[in-house]
Formats: sequence, C-alpha cells, structure tokens
Amino acid sequence: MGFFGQFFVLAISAIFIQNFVLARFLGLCPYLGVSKKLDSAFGMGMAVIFVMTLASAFCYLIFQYLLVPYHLEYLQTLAFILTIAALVQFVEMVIQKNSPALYKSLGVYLPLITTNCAVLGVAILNITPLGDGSRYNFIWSVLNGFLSGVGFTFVLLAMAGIRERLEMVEMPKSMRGMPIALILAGIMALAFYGFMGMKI
Amino acid sequence: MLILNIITPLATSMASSIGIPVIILGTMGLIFGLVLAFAAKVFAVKLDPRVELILAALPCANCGACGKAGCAGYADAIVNEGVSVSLCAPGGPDAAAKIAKIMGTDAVAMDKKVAVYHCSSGGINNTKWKYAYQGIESCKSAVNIADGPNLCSWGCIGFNDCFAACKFDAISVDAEGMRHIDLAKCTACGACVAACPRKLITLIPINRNVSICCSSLGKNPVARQICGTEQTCIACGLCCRKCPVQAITIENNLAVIDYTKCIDCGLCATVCPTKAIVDLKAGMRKKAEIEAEKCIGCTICAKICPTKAITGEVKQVHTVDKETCIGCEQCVVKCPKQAIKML
Amino acid sequence: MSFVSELTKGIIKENPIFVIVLGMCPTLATSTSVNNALGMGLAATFVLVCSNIFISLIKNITPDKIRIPVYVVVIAAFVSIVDMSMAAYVPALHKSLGIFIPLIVVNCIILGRAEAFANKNNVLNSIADGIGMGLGFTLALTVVATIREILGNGTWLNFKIMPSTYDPMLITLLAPGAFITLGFLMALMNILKEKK
Amino acid sequence: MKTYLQLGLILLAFCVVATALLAYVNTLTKPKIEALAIEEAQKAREGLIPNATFEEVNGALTYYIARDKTTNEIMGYTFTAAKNGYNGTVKTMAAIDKTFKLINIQVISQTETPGLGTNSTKPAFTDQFKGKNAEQLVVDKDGGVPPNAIKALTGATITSRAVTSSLKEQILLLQQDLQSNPDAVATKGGKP
Repeated sequence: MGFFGQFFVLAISAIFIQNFVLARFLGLCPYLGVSKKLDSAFGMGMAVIFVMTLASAFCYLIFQYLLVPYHLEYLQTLAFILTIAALVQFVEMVIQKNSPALYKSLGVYLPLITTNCAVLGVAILNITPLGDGSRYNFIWSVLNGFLSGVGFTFVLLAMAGIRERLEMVEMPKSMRGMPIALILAGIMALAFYGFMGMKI
Repeated sequence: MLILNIITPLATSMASSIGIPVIILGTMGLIFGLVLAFAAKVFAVKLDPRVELILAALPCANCGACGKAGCAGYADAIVNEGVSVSLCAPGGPDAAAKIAKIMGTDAVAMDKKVAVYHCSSGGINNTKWKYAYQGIESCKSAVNIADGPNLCSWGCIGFNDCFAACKFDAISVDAEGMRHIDLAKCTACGACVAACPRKLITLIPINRNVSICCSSLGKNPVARQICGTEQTCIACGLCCRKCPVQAITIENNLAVIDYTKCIDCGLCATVCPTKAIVDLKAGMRKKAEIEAEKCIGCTICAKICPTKAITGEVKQVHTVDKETCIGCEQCVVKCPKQAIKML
Repeated sequence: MSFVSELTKGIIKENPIFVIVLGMCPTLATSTSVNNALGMGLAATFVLVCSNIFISLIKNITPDKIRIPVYVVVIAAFVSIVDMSMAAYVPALHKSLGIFIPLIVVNCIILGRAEAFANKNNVLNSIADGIGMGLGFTLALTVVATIREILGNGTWLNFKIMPSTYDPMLITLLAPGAFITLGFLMALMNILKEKK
Repeated sequence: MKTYLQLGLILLAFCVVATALLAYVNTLTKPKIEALAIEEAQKAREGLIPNATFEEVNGALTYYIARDKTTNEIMGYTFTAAKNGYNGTVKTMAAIDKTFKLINIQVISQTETPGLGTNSTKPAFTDQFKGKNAEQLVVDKDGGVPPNAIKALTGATITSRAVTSSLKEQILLLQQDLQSNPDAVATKGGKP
C-alpha cells in the first residue's frame, strides 16, 4: 500500500470506524453541548480540528524526544495536558490579536477545548502501541489527529442539523433538550456500528 | 578522581529517579509560563474601555437587530468601525443617547419602529383551510407541504412561529388564535420578521398608525373568497386616489404604503371598502382647532391640509371645518405660531 | 452555606451528570458494569477532593494568566497518582477502565468545580463540595451501570440476578445502548423534577 | 521582565512539585506494576502447561521453552499471538507441544464487543483448540469442518478469525524457526 492507500485507510478508520464520539466515547461534552445550532457547531468543529492537529504534533514530539529517552512515560498525562492547556491559551491569544474575525467565529470555542477529552484522547492514542506493537510516527500522528478531528466535526454537524429540526417537533416535555439528544446520539451510534469490523 | 567515581553513579541514580523528570517538566513549565506571559503582553488586545461602557449601556439581549454578532460585536463596531450609535432597536433612543455620550457624539435621531402584521386572518376559527395539516406544529414546516394548509397562499398559517420567536413577550395570542403585538413591549428586534415564512410581519415607524392588513397578491374575487375574514386588499385603488400625499401605490394587486411619504392622516383606512387598511388611531383622532388670538393668517395650514378642511384669507383668522378634518395633525406641526390645537 | 448542604447538593440537587450534564464521556464509556462504574466513580472522587483542596489553598497565589495551566498540572498530578496506584494494586480494574483513567484530567466536572467552586471558597467547603460532587457522580454512574449490566448481561456486580431463561439485551452494553439508557434516565429525572 | 519571570517561575514551581511527587509515587509503584505483569504472564503460562519451568528465548521470535520440573525434558513452547479483531487487538497466549500441536490457549487481552466477541475468552471456545495443528486452524465459516476446524463464535466471526489465524501464523513461524536450528534447542535441552 502506498502513502495514499494508507492515508485512505486511516481516514476511513478515524472518521467512520473508530469515530471519536460514537465509537470511542470521547468529546461528548461539546458533542451534546454545542450541537444546538449549526453555525456554532461548525465553529466548534473547526476549532477542534485545528487544536487536535496541533496537539497531536506537539505531544508526539514531547513524548518521543523528552519522555521516551529518559523512561518517563508515566509523566505523559501531566506533560500532555500541560502542553495542550498552554497551546490552546497561546493560540487563543494569537488569534485574538491577529485575526479578530477568526476569533469571533472560532476563538470563542477555544477555552472549551482545554477540557475536551477528544484532544487529550488523541494525544494518548497516538502514542499507544498498535496491534503489532509499533507506534504511529510523527506524520501519521499528525494525520491521525487531523482526521479524528474531521470525524468529530462530521458527527457534530450531523447532530446539529438534526437537532435544529427537532426543535419544531412536538414531544413530551420531559424528553425535550438533553434526553432526546442522547437518544438521537444512540441512534446515530447504532448507524455507525455498521462501519465497525469493516476490513480495508 | 576517586570522589568523582563515587559521586557519579550515586548522582545518576538520584537523577534518573527524581532529578531528570523534575528538570524536564520544570523546564517545560518554565517555558510555557514564560511564553504565556510574553504572549499575554505581545498579543494583548487593547480593549477600548469605551467598548465595555457601551456594552453596559446596551440591553444585552443579543437579538441581532443591529446586524452585528451580538451586543459585544455591536459595541466593538461602534468604537472601531464608526458604526452609527442608533442601531440598537431594543435599547431605543435611550441607549443611543447613552452611547453617544460615551462616544462624545450627538445622538442621531432614532427612528423607532414596531412590528405590524400584514394579514387579518390566521385564527383557528377564521382561516379557510385547504386540507387538514397534521404535522410538526410550526409555520416553517407547514408551509412546505402543498404551499401551506390554508387556502390563501399568502396568508397567515397560524402556528405562531412569531409568538415563539419574540424574546420580549410582545406578541400575544387570543382565544381565536389571533396574534396581537403589544406596541409598548415591541422593540423592533426583527426576530418575528425573520421567523415568519410568509413574510407577513414588517417593521414600520412607531408614529405611523396605518398599515395594510393583507398580503394577498390574488385578484379581486379570488382574494376575497379565500380569505377567512374577507378583509383583503382587492386592489381597487381607492386609497391611492384618496391619499393626500400619494404615499400608497398598487403593486401586484396589493396596496403598499411608502412610510417615508405617509403623514399618518388615516384617510386611507376610512375609504378602504374592505377594511384591509387598519388605522390604530381610528375613532381616537382629534379635530384641529385654531386659536383665533394666535393665528396670523399665514395660510400655511390651509395649504398643508390634505382634506382642505382649513379655509381662510391671508391675514385673516382661519377656520377648521370639523366635518372634513381627519385629525392628521399636519397643520399643528406646520403652524409657525403654534396656534392650532387638537381637541 | 453550611458544610452539610455543600455536601448534599452534589448528590441530588446539582448532580453533575443528571442536572449539570458534565463528564459525559466516562459516564457512558465506563458504565458497562457496576464494578467499573464504582471504580471510575471513586477514582474521580479522589481526584476531585484532592484537587479541590489544593486549588482552594493556592487560589490566592496563582496569577490569572496561567491559572488554567496551573490547575491542569495539579489535577494531572493527582490523576497520574491514581493511575499508577490502580495499575499496581487493582490491575484488572485498571485494564478495563483503560484510557479513561488518564482522561479524568479533562473530565469537565473536575476542572469545572475547580473554576466554579474551589477557586472562590475556603478549604472546608471545597472538601465538602468535592465529596458531594464525587459521590453524586459515582451514584449516577452506578445507576446507569446497574441498568446496563442487568439488562445487558443479566448480572449485578457479577452476581447473576436474572433467571437463566433471560436473553440478555446486548445493545445496552454497546455504545448506542449507553446513549439511549442515559437519555431515558434523564427524561425520568425531568418527570420527577416536574412533580416536585 | 520581572513579571514574566514570575509567571514562568510559578508554573515551574508547580511543575517541579507535581513531577517530584509523581516520580516518588512512580518509584513506589513501578516495581509492583512490572512484577504484576511478569507474574500475570507466568500464571498464564503455568495455566497452559502445568508443572513446568519456563525459559525465555529472544531471537527472531520471542517464545518460552517449557521443561518438566522433575525430568527437565522439553514439554513444549509457549508464545503470544496478536491480530486485529473487531475492535482493536486480540492477544492470545498459546502452548504447543514438540509436535507443534496446540496444548491449550488463553485469550489474554481483547476489547471486543461485550457479550459476543468477549465470549472468545470462555473455555467453550478456547477448548476447541486443544490438540489442533496449524493446518487444522481454520474457522468453519472459511470452509473448515468441525471437529477438525474451529467453530466460530455466534455473531463474532471476526474475533474467531483473528484468534485462529494469528495462532496459525505464529505456529508456522515458530515451526520454521525451531526446525531451522534444531541443534540450538537440542543442545540446550540436553544440558541438565
């Protein structure tokens, strides 16, 4: 398999088969919280893609060149979350200064991302050994971060699209809001189960 | 050398267990701390103190009537882009004046508006239905099915999306299912205008009391037959002819009022044969009366009167014919001596 | 507010899962069995109490600009301690909770309470808040896990309680079942709240 | 400048304290975790071939030679095989005798669907492997006929395939490795 073949496999697996939200249970807070409106879901999705890609790159470098040589793997949680928190805050400041327009559409979601477990999740999964004991290298880690972010955005947008329509529906008062959103997520997860076990 | 030989292994064992991790993570912490501190300084966005003051003066309903992304966006736009201070509909002239004070400019006279319906039908009992709609109870949804469940494809469907959209509790629905706008509560934020799929709501200046209460583009007999209340515009053109300032025109079988010309005299409402023009002040309008001692006989009022109810020679005291006076108050505004009163 | 009311509010009135809707990821992922749920709940409670104590102690010496990095360092340290201790003393549980132990760091409940409560209150109240929220989290997690384990596996805490003729509803153990179970539980909470 | 340094130093202080604490906890728990892992693997091996001592071989392949505790005779070999199943890796530990027939297997780690793929850890599934050689390691869905083939788990064919084919590949590799240098094994086995 050439580079593009592998890329395709990774993309399908990150977006559909091992979808962060529906298969791995990661990043559920923003998935349920920021999916009421399509616009804000789009902004959040873009911000998550951006941060997941950056975080994958930085955390991989820190793990590979700082922690592994000194056998400090047990510090990964601390080092990663520190990196992500500082990175997110830094990016927020830079965007706010240099592109106010981007800040308005994307930046406001950045503080929410520090506590998004999808970001830390992808950093940890990137350095977790795969089935044959090998790990992703730098490029594949970054690509995995990016594609997982795309997968997250994909289901977030789908959810927001459905929830916007749900607003019009008559339903028991007790089901309104979060309960029906969760049941909806369940049905979506059921649909995504069809992708699991797919061999490519 | 001997000392070194003893110390080195000891030091390495210490270093490897606690020292190295402390150094690495410590350095990371130091670098991140420094970077963030620097970034806070270098990328500091100078928030104009005026932005916060303006934000405090705004109602913060984030309604979007100003066309900016929320109140913060508007405050920012006023300071940085020089946007007009009088765009906030909910805040009205008060907010505009406050903001103007903060910005040190004069408040531009605020053209306060209110929302009005351009349909007299829509209640449960007085709409003529095409079919029984049984779906999502929302106008937006119902309008998609066979052009809506009501016979009049321009008229109100009656699921009250506008009622749900109003953040200021200004729209009420009575037992008949008819909506009413509380003019005192309406802030002209435009939420209901956007919510109505049939575009039956528009914003008009608050000092105009007449409006066309129909949106039907249908031709005369049909338009009336399909309307539940039969108060449809039949495009007879009577209002156009009677309007003293030619503010009304017929476009596509529907009368349209140009509010920049309208003087709110209410004449059109009295002549409309189908009562499709609504005058909120109907019956409440007063008659003009000239105070003889103040009148200097300048004839301005006689010239301005749309119904020619004022007569009089130059330098003579003028008189008002109470029968023809429609109470439009035009003469009151124009009289240089403030000699005319409404009684 | 008194110590006791701080303690009890997290359990029912401000339950982090059913009412505030925070920390959904571990709730759904680790509630496949009551065993896992209790382990996860107690681990999170420990971290929550420790971080609440620590953050309310240091609230006056942390500059605003690096507040978040400092908090996450504190939380991450406690989480790593829990992670390592669990690997050493309860390896089976550690294995089945997997990646969700390090992810306690980003559990919105913990940073949320640090920001919203410990940052503004004294140590004693912060401890009460931590215990209350932690127990509320554990309780909610256990309730979800109870339903899922009984329906999906016919057991509770590994004791077989359904008759042998019962055909387990596998779906409740899978991802879709997790969402749907929690959805109905929340609807039930809403009904109870309306009746009050 | 002073304020920057102050911020940096505060963050540094927190990092140092946190790391030192973690490093200390790590020195306490690390030996335990490692010991646990070794003990677990040892237990698994003993479960497969009782009454044996194990000797690790680290060549092109990693496997263990099992010798009888009393006679010191080679009883067989244990090794681990892994392959992607339905949802992540399925790792199996297996023991084969000198004729390369499976003595027993144990699925040691998997993240398969609860209630379907997880059944692969149950004896009802693993017992089928006893006494099978590499050629017989075929799932019935792929044309094999039980009892000479493996009966796949209901609703978890992919998991069954992962276990079966990973074992088959590993046995063939091991067979090749052992047959290419029988001397090494023989001489080692000859020594008391």
